[in-house]
Amino acid sequence: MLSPVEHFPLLVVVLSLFSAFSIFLAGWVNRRSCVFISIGTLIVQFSMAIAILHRVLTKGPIRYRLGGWVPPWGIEYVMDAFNGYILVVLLFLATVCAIYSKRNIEHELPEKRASFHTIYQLLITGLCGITVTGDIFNMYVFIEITSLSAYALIASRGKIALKASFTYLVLGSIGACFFLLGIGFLYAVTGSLNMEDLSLLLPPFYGSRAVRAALVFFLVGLSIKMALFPLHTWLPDAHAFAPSEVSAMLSGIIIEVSTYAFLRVAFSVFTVDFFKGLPVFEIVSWVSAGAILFGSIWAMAQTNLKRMLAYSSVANMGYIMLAVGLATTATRPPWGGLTPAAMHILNHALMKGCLFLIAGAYIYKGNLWEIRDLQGWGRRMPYTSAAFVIAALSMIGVPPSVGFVSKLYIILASLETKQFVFVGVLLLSSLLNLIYFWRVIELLYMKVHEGEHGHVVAVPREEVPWSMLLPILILSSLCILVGLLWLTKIPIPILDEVNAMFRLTGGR
Amino acid sequence: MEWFVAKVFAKYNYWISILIMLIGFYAIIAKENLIKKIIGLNIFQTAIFLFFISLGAVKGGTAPIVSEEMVKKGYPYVNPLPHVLILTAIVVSVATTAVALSLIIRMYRQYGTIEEGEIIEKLKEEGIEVK
Amino acid sequence: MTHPNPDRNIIVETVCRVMIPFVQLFALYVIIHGAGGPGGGFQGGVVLGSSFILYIVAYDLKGGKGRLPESSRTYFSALGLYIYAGIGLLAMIFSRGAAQFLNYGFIPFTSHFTENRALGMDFVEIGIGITVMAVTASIFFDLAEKDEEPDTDPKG
Amino acid sequence: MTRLSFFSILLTAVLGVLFIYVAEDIPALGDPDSPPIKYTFLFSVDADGAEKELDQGVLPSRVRETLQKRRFPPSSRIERIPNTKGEWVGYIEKEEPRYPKEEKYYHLRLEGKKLTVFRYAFVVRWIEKGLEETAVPNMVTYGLADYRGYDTLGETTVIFTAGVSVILLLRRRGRLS
Repeated sequence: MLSPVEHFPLLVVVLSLFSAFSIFLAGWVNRRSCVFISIGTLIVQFSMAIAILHRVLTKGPIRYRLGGWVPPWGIEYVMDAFNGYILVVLLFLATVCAIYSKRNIEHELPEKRASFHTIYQLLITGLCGITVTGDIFNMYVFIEITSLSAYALIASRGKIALKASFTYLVLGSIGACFFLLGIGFLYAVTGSLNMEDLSLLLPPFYGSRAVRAALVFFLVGLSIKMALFPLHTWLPDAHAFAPSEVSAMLSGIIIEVSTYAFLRVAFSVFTVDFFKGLPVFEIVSWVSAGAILFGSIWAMAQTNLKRMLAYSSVANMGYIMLAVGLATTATRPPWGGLTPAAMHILNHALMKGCLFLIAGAYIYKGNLWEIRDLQGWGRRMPYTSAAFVIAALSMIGVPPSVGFVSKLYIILASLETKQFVFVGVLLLSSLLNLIYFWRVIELLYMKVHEGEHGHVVAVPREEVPWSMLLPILILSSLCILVGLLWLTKIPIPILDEVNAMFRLTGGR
Repeated sequence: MEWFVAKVFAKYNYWISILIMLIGFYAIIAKENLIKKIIGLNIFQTAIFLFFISLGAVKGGTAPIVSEEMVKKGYPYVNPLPHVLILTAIVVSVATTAVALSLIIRMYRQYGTIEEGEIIEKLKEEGIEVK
Repeated sequence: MTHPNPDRNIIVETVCRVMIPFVQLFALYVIIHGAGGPGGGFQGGVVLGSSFILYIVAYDLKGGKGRLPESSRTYFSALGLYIYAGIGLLAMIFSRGAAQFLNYGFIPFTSHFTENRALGMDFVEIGIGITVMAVTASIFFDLAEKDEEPDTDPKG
Repeated sequence: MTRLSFFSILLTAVLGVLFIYVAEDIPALGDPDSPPIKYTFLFSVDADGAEKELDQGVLPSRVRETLQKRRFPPSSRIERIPNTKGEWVGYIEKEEPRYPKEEKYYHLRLEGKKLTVFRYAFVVRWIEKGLEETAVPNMVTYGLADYRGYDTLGETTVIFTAGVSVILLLRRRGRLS
């Protein structure tokens, strides 16, 4: 007999699937109901995710055998601390973006609400599926659901977004094909598809060329999906010209879930023992250091606010992957192992989600795409702009904020491994962050002068509707609160459990 | 010669599929025409499917449908798992192609061309820099 | 018989008129016989969808849309998935949470556990067939539609 | 244009070299004993006296310890395959309602002075027991809709996603656009 919580990992996925078809049909009858179904489902899913995380932390992992078949003969869902954590982050940001999308989509795509919300739910289905699954081919299928819905959502605004989405489609399909090839090589060598089973069967084949090539294909394929530096070319346009809640989801969750997929494959299938003597993680960390500098410098050169944020996402993927690259060598708690990487996944979701939603708010109110257009809007939209300041300071890394905590942990990890170059890179990137965010903040609060005599114009206050303001305020306040929470080290045990599971700290 | 038979000829399925794969991969990167890019993508995916399917082949194998007759004659079944996986992957590839084609149609309506370079030039005229 | 549209060809139309019912019959055969022989929901669904495409090729888009209007495409594409996921959930409901999703054996179609599995699979194949049919037809209809007016979306 | 073709030839060549590098480990076409269709190599140990123990249905302690160390499930029963020179099947216990509690899992084989342990590919069960477990004769169908039924749900979702995406991108008229 399974307890109800044990069904939750499945229900999280299937519920949003049902919700997707229901929205599709509801859109046929009444367009207005779509967004409410979507938000309702997401809230239920979010509470389920919290229940799952609680259960996983108290009683150990959940294994759910689909169709009743014991793995390796059937497909299995495995929920452990890492999954549970990612699932909570993902559903939280998805809920917030869904609330935001109510008014924004009415404004931007009034005709296409039903299909937009259907695909949004399908996107959530795919993301949850990637997160909970314990079978590598199942992961491929869900990666494809996620990517297809992301292509459509990016292109939904038309015009230049079409080109951006097409580039993403071509690169993303190559990435998915590489993933499939990796699965093919592993299957040719071991004859299995279940992740845990693969990790048991692989040790005799660690020296095998096919297995090493499979790792290369997984790494390259997922690097395209997560926009790691030399393969990031699809990202800036796609993030800049998508509807804002989709940009927030893309930047805050979709590329992070690809990172999760890579971590899952690397540590659950190949395991730490495989990487002994292979310079994979050194290469990853040096490439990521390049990504941080490249992303920060290009962000400075941008005139379009959302493009600037997009390049900043490239830099932030660099932070996450740098932390991943240090994960096998830095082993001392509390910063050892995957802790900084997992931490920055949440932190980046909060900060970048907030910033993209704010950029969307400016576009909603005044069609302001360029940074120079923002002059003086700080007084017109006081709450939104205050939230922007908080999130930007957090990106720069001002003490109690989330950005500070993750930078601190990554620096501590690189100090432990004696990689002082990375410390320099992180500090330099903070400086660059300061430059390009300060430019925007300065313009926002600059007084608007008009005419020859330079009269200061009194500006009327025009805020965005509350259903858009609320998500922005929630995210920006969480930027501080979660930072304080990290500093108290209360949530660190979750990540310690992740490290213990992957045998990254202690026990070695 | 024996080396050739054991290492190369015994795996001719693999060599053929990687040859097709490389043709597709080249087409995806080198072609300017968007439709040709998608055709290249399809060739690439199909080559991967071939690779998978040929993994499941068994010498003298018969179709994976249980039948007493074939078992009595001593024919083994071919591996049904690659078939299962590739049915899924084919559907994924069809879906990707459908979305890509609809994007191309929208772009054609917008810019009147499906050459990548011309689209980028038109965007530059509008003052938008695209990679 | 004269046609209002000079592009239409009487030979093609007549051949298709004869062929389409057989194509559809064959598609249904492929869906239903997925369990016993080569075939299944996808293959049958695609053949069924292609019969509508054949109709459009022979006649015109408008006529094809008359045969499979937007409303039925919408309902069918969601219906197939409802059947599939619903069968999966039924297994959980009938066993009061003891069985997992898609564990068809626990759905009491008959008293035999393995027979239930086979029947569950048949229903699932039918569900797949319906969705694939509706979606292939829908994709083709949308791609084939001619639209001359340029996009009028907002800046970006 | 020339720069682009040079770049693409370079990338294609890199990919090609990677494939040639891998070729050695790919099983030959139609090999009936290859890992995907038959079994995967796990490890091999010294065989002195193992044959007797195995014939009595007891797993030699060296094998048992190695299995435990590599976190494989313990074998519940050993059975000699008739008409062979020293090949055994190891069964493990599993929990599946209404199905036999035992399943074929390990293959042990005497090769000279070594005892080699293999793990059966999971397709073996699909091929041998699929008909009695699912009452459907087509292996691809029961693999697709039953053993890996969840992948197929995902696949149907993929095509549904494509349909809705095309509606979102192209449809101008009608109630959903």
